[in-house]
Amino acid sequence: MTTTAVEHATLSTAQAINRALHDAMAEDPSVLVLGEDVGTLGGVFRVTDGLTAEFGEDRCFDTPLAEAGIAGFAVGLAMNGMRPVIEMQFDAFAYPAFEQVVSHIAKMRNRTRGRVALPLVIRIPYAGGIGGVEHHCDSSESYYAHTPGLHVVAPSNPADAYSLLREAIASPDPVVFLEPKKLYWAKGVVALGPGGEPGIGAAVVRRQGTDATLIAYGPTVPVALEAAEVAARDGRSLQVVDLRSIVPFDDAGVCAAVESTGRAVVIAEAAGFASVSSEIAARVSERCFHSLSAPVRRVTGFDIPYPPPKLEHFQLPSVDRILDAVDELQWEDA
Amino acid sequence: MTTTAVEHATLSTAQAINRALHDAMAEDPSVLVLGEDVGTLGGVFRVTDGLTAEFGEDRCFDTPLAEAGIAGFAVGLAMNGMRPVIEMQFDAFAYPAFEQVVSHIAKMRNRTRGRVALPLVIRIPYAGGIGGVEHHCDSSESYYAHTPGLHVVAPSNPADAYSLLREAIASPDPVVFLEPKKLYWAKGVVALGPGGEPGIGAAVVRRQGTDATLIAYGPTVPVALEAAEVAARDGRSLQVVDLRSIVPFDDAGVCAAVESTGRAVVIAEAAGFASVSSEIAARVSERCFHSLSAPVRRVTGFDIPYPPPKLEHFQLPSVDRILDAVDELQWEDA
Amino acid sequence: MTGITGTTGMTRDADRMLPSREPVMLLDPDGRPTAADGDGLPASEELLRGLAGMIVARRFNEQASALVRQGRLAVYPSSYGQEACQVAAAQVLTGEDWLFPTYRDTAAAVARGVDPVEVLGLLKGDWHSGYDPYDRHVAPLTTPLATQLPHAVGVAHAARLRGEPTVVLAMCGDGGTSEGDFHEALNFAAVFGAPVVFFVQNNQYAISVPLARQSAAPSLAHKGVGYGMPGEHVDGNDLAALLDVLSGAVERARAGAGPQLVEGRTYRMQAHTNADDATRYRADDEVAAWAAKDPLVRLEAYLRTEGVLDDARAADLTEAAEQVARRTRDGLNQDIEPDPDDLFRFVYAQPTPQLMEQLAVVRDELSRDELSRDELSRDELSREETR
Amino acid sequence: MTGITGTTGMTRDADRMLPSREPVMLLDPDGRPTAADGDGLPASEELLRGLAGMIVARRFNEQASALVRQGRLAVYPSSYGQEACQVAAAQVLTGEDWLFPTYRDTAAAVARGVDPVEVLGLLKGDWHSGYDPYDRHVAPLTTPLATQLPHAVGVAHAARLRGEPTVVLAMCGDGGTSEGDFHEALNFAAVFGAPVVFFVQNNQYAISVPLARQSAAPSLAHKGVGYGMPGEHVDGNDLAALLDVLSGAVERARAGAGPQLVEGRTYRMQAHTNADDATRYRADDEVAAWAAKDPLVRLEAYLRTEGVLDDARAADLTEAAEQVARRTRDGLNQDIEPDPDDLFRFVYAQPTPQLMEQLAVVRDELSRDELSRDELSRDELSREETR
Ligand SMILES: Cc1ncc(C[n+]2csc(CCOP(=O)(O)OP(=O)(O)O)c2C)c(N)n1
Ligand SMILES: Cc1ncc(C[n+]2csc(CCOP(=O)(O)OP(=O)(O)O)c2C)c(N)n1
Ligand SMILES: [Mg+2]
Ligand SMILES: [Mg+2]
Repeated sequence: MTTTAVEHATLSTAQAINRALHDAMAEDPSVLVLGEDVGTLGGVFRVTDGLTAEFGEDRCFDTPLAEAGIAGFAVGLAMNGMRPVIEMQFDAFAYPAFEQVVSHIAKMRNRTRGRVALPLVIRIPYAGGIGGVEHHCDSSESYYAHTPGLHVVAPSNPADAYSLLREAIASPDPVVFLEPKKLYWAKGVVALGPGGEPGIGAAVVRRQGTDATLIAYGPTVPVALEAAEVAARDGRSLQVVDLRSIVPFDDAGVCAAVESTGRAVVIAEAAGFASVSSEIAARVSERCFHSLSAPVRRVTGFDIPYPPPKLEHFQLPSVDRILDAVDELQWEDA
Repeated sequence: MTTTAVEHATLSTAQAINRALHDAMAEDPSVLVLGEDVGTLGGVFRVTDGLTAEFGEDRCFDTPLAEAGIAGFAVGLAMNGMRPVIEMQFDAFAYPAFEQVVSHIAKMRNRTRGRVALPLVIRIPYAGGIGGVEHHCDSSESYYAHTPGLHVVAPSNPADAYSLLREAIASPDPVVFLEPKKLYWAKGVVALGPGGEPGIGAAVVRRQGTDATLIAYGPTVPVALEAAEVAARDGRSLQVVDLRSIVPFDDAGVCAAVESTGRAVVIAEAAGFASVSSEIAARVSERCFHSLSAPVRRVTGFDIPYPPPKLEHFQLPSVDRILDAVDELQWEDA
Repeated sequence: MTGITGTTGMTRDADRMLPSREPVMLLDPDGRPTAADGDGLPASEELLRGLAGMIVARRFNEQASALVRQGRLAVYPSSYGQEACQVAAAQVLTGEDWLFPTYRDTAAAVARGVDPVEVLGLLKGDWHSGYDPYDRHVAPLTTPLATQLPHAVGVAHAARLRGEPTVVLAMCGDGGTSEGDFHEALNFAAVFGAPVVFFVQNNQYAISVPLARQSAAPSLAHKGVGYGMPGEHVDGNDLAALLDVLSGAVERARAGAGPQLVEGRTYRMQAHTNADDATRYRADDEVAAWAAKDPLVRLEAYLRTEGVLDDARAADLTEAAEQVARRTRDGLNQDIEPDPDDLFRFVYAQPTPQLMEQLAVVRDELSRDELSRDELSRDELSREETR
Repeated sequence: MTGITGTTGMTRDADRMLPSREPVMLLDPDGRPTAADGDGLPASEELLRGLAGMIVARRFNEQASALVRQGRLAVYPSSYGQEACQVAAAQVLTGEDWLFPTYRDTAAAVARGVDPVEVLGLLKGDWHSGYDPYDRHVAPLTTPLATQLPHAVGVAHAARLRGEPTVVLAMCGDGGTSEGDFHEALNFAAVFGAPVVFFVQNNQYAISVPLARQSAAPSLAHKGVGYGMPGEHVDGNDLAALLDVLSGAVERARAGAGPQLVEGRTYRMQAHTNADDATRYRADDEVAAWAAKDPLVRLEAYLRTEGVLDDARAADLTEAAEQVARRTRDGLNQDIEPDPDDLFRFVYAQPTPQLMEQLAVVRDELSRDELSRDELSRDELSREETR
């Protein structure tokens, strides 16, 4: 269904997601929302607020407290005509569902030669920066991105949150939808209706720049933009690419961006080792080899468990740390 | 305990692991071996054969069929004075334990500021090449290597299997010990007693070479060696580095090797995206940037679920595919 | 709480959820009705249908094991001795119902009409799953134990949301009951009142691990009450009892009474798979004792006594089973040339750009192989030279 | 099967594993013994000790909530109203025994002697766990629900292997019983006969989700029989009954009779945490009805009637609790300068070369900050300019 006159609204990320769920449920009766506390309470972040009231208990409902059960139950719902959108309450509480996600959700279509599709969305409030205690701040995208059969998406603003989630729900394939918790309250103008923004798989250049390319996704996009702003005052022109979708990956878009500047810094909150940021650095290093004037740098979380609230600022990629990495891009050779 | 006169034996990898378990149990009564079918049966690969008979049911025993339970139970054993060695029967059957591994085993020492150490080993028969059906051939190392707090080790021969496992059992930290299934029957000379080989964290150059460096670990080491052998006949001299330990990573050893040749190919069975091979490629690209005459290439599994037996040869890094990658290392510029 | 997801909460009566003192048995090992009046025994036609199915299942088990020995199948986990459970699981369902088998339940899938060649696809190695699950409403056979149980609950719940009368029968082994997924599935089913019959084939072993190392419960059927669902146990080698108890559970589920747990006490007569050596962990006389309780022998004896079965009819059934065996053999003896494009075709509805690149690598390799068809490949060359 | 890991298998009697018809209650909400002869009531000194503990626990809950309002604690999940469960869990154990609390059971840890400031470490945000678990044999408080239960079984089994008389009491919420880890832990404990008492505080809610959406079982105590362990339920606001049932379970476990499941029926009187708004999902009159069953009121009434407690004694107990509150307040009001080196210090026994490099990055940043102490950092600069 295509809407001609696009309606716009100013919403927070949390509200944009709520609205996307609402609009998808209104359009398609097979869309179901389920998880822990998503019903009456409307979710611990109020992302599902009002859905039970509007669509009834059969469409948006609480489950028992068991994440593998939720994921496995959603597999069955999806096998039998539904489009479930499940919520894992926090990043680290999705781990009990890991086997269901890796061994079934990711593999069902392939296993059955395309006969059984699983159109389901796994919503995960993820990453840090909100002073959360242990297990509430994990950046778990690499586990999913490494698992063939999943799409992995991370919006960095309300408009993408709405648009990418609409597309994820409409997708015939399972999508891990990562919601940066610290951006839940950030506001923006959102084009309502499907297709208001570029689709899953397309990276977007958020800021033009000529000296170096910052590659970010989800929660690190605003930090990258801030770093570019500060650098501009120092006379350095930084380009910012927002991946939006980790799988599929926009090789063409990212390479074009990096080739235009010849330098790149990858920015992610997750521990760096064997991660999505490793992949980006490896791809860019391989594919843009002859355009690169300096090694690709990574500004990522350290290879440590996510720190307690009073120490988390050391773990999060900061403007300073990004600018330090930019400084190291061998400008003396330029 | 250091043995002066080192005894040697010719053993298969499976036998070497069995011997390492045996010797560790004989030396330290707190070493326990547990898992599914590890007791009376001696494991589906006979790796624990004879341990119950020799050390009794309290030392080597079968558990109920529940991998999260096994891992969680081992946490408690390790908290209370034991050194459990647990077996996950196959790679993909470790996923139910993922939460216990990621949220507790990896984090307990850090959580408690070093007060609670978890000296435990998770043995996982892993990777493909044995014609196994779905869920029996996964290369799951990237999930663990991305998780701070775990050591991740993969031997490529019987001597390392023995030595690294002895060290893993003696380690004060949890070690994920990945046993390449297809190498279980490969034989080699094993130095018995602890410390017969370089320790966890040290990569080893398995073959000297001057033109390019092949970086491999676990099941791809023999393939890399075979490729180097074939290339030698074509007049190309390939160096082969065996990582042995993925975490910690031997940056110094790997960089020295790559810098000596100026070209590198990373070889791993796992799907390439956001994986250990991405990390190696990214690190080498960044750290050896000015020594590199060509982009680092990766020969890895495709980003697909592990194929059924009749198609698995397409997924596994082969001599031909490695040599194709070597051919692409821009020799025209040399 | 309103909506169909509502439950009655904590008011249920525990007593009606506990199993009978002893497993339900309607025909004793010699085929004699346990109740003098034959009370509870299904109609003769039902039993004859069941016997026909068991003869097929037995023959199918034998054929598949033979195909392993001939190298046509990589591995086969046989349900030899468990044929009553295999057949009953299929027989109590209507066409619209769903069956969720374990990796061992190939014979149950065949009993439900899945093509015997396609059902062996996983074990032949051509592809992970050989049949279309929607065709006969049989979920794919996969190996991660107990993981199919929450799927079964989801399928049942979806049907109920649409007001369809579907019942789902979900199978699981004694070993599988130890997994967290078993727990979560039964709990979801009970909380949502989903029409699922959980059917545990307790064949006494999980590979080498005996039941006593799997559970200390009085019976596996005693697990039902902890979820608020009735649990019952049955002699798993007595097809009559299985049909009676399972069809009762199916009809109650269909009527909206929620899920039920049924334990069939049976025995894995052969090794775990052909790769296993059962003599390492169990005694011959234990096996012999169970051989005396064979499910086919007992039902055949009863039906002969009743005059429902005679030699001619028995020969027909054997011939029908032979046809299934022939079809299995013929199909398995055919080699399908695997298409490497398939590796990339089904990962997503649309392959990602990354997969298209990777497919191109394989196609390029193959086209180069094609070119050098008459030459030796580098790989072979190396082997040649080292000979 | 030999060895201490052996079990008696499937011979146990289901009847003795089923809970009483109604939750055990020894003192009614007004503090009157339910049995005319006071049968089963613990000794007065035990009860007085328990009351003292509950007064501390109540005061500690109030103090911690106040510290959240004052911004000294990020968040506090209060056990207000559950003090009988909190105190009983600690009181039935010896020093060598182990307590495995949930994230809500800070008051139980305090009752076991853990420093109240250290116990709040997780919630203050200085570090993940503030106390030494070996000090009082209290496992770290962590948030992943039910995951601590298999650890508890492992600790118990290790002790038993060494012939130590340790018993482990492992706590869990009603919500936590739905997790697979709950199932696997109870099953391991039963199969290995491990000396663990599983104590479920059924406070009727998991955040907003009511018990009926968590389980359809007649009671959570009915889950015991499915593992082959006795299950019992108790009025969770009756300290006398809790001490009686829990200490019985502990002593049976110590004597080698294996694990037991105990459900305490109580109520979470306050919101899930201060961040939660309980009025969104439950009615005031439900809360009011439970307020009338307060565990402190009932025990104090009984002890006064018995003449064990008088005003002077009561004032002493209040003063003792006040001291704990003061210590808590003072400790929480102290700011510890976090040391970034700690981030790298405890990940492994020896930091990897990679961690040493990363530590160097942080140290370098800090030393440059130090150098530019009087200047504005680039970060601050940017903020200055955009103001
Ligand atoms: C999650 C998981 N863990 C381990 C295995 C390996 N495995 C395959 S069959 C089996 C035993 C299964 O026993 P049971 O559930 O009783 O079924 P049965 O084989 O007796 O039919 C095991 C441990 C598996 N397939 N899945
Ligand atoms: C594995 C896991 N999933 C989800 C959560 C989020 N969460 C925190 S508390 C809670 C409810 C817990 O309920 P219950 O077990 O009854 O304990 P109570 O809060 O009532 O003490 C939830 C869902 C979690 N901490 N861990
Ligand atoms: Mg079995
Ligand atoms: Mg609760």
